[in-house]
Amino acid sequence: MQEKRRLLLKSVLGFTTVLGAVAAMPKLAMAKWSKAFDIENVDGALGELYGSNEMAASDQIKLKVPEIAENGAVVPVSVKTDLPNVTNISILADKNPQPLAASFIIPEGTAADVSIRIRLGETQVVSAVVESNGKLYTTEQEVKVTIGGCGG
Amino acid sequence: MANYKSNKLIALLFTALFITACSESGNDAAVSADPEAALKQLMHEAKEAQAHAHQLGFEWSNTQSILDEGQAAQKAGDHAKAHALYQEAKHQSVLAVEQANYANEHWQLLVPGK
Amino acid sequence: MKAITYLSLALLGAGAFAAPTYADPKADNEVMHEFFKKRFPNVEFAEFSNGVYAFDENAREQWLEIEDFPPYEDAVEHGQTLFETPFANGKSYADCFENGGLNIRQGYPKFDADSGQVVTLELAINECRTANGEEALPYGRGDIAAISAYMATTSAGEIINVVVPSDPKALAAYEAGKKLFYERRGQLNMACATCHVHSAGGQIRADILSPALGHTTHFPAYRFAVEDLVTIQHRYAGCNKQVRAKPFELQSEEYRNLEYYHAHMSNGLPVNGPGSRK
Amino acid sequence: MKVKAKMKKDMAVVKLLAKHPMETGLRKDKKTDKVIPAKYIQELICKHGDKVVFEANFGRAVSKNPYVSFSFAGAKKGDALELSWADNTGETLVVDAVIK
Repeated sequence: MQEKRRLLLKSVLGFTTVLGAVAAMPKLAMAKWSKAFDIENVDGALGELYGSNEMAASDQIKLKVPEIAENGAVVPVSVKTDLPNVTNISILADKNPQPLAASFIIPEGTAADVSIRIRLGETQVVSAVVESNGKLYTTEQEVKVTIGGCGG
Repeated sequence: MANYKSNKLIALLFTALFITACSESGNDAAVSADPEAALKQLMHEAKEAQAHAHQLGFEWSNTQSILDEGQAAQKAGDHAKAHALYQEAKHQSVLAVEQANYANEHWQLLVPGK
Repeated sequence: MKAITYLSLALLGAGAFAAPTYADPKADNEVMHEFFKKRFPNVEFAEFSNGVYAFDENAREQWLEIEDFPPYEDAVEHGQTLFETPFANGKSYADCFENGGLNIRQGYPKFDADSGQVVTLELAINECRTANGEEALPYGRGDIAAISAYMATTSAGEIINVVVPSDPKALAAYEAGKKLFYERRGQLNMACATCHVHSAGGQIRADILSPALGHTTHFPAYRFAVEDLVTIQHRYAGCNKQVRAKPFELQSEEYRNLEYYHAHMSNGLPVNGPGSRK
Repeated sequence: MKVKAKMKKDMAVVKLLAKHPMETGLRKDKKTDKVIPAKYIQELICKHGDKVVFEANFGRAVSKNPYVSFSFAGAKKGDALELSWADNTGETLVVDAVIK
């Protein structure tokens, strides 16, 4: 996690840096299905998708995932945010073979509030990345995936 | 709640192991005399025990695959392996029959009381 | 009192029975329900229909989210289509069942006095087919589970009332099912009751064990492990394999009797099938 | 694809379940031991009239029979929606739905 997130700027100080760094318009506006879904690490996928992987942690993103997945094949994930002018929401799972699970394009008038069900192969960190006013914000939570047993 | 059975269970397992140990030594002697015939006999015994367990509704789910493996080994000429597998299959079925007898007499022990 | 009545009936009824049966299904349920109420003091009785989701908050939340748009909706619709499509002879399932097959799930399995056998809903569906010149469907999953699931939805919320009549054969079937439920079998030497009575609410590897009370209310169930709707007997076979016991045939007398006992135990609980489960 | 769309205050809430295997291309067939080729939805689009109100791009980690929910403003009861998906093999599906 540590090294994958080396570009993740968590402080307010970092936040100002991000403003400058992501000034360039993200590629996404024109993108259809992105090659980012094939990339096998978080940084690379974000770079491919947004043209940048510099993000600020935000407590204004509500990422709803279970602490312990009842079933790794079907894990409900919801992302909701009050950040302004949201244009894109992505969901990543850092230890899946390809971390980028889904990416939603949010046009004006559509709520920054989406739900989906994803697969998690093992215990890992699920993160939501929100593009707001052209900048990237993120929040994350670990989801425990237990394998084995009999189905209860 | 669960302890009342463990002693009996252990006794059951030991009995079964003892039976197996005895029959094993018997078969070993036979192996040296006429390996083919002894193997055939052991397979026959294993299948009979399996049929008995099955008839009681207590066959174990992996017995058949152990027998199949044994037959494959026999076909490939690996008599030692075939012998071990037949022995294992027979052993399982002997335990399964014991289990059936035990269940028949003592199943009510698991019924919650008032 | 009742026990004595049953006993004398059993004795009267049969030279065929070597040993008299002592079953008193009603008393069994009183004991069983008390057992589970004591074990799960915070679970409302009707909530037992929801299995582990009655007491595992974390799992319940995810489950409710899934149930909000459940993965089995398609299958239930498919079941309805099958149910409503007439057979080649012009008749349909509705002709085989009381009340046109609707709102009857809560009474199954039933004891059929003529054959002296327990009739599960899936067996009745296939008997209806063969009586009308159609081929029987394979048991366990697929169309039979879809039809059964659709029929269950027409009984949603109805209170389960499986009847064991005072017929020695019915009592014998019930008793045989009960025995099967408590017999330890397989390489792991476990009975149904080992996990789902005495360890209910406990953990087996990564899973929380569901109480036997309420098991049958939500079947056929959509199992994520199978990614399909399955009947309760498909689950029995799965459980048997998990303790490394060779399963009985689906709809064998053994499993029908087991289902009879198992379903009767949930008398008083609401039907809520199909439900999604691990 | 099953779609449930209904008005909740001034937002149209859309929930959908697409019937799709979402094969990752990483799974082996247990019987043949051969890799099952990848087949998964890549794009899912919802249009309200001519306007695209939602677009989702999926990777292989989206569950079998994908479920998505979202909501948007500017619609009313009785409006038509057009939902479509396209998968990596070029297969597509378009369905219509009405907001309730």
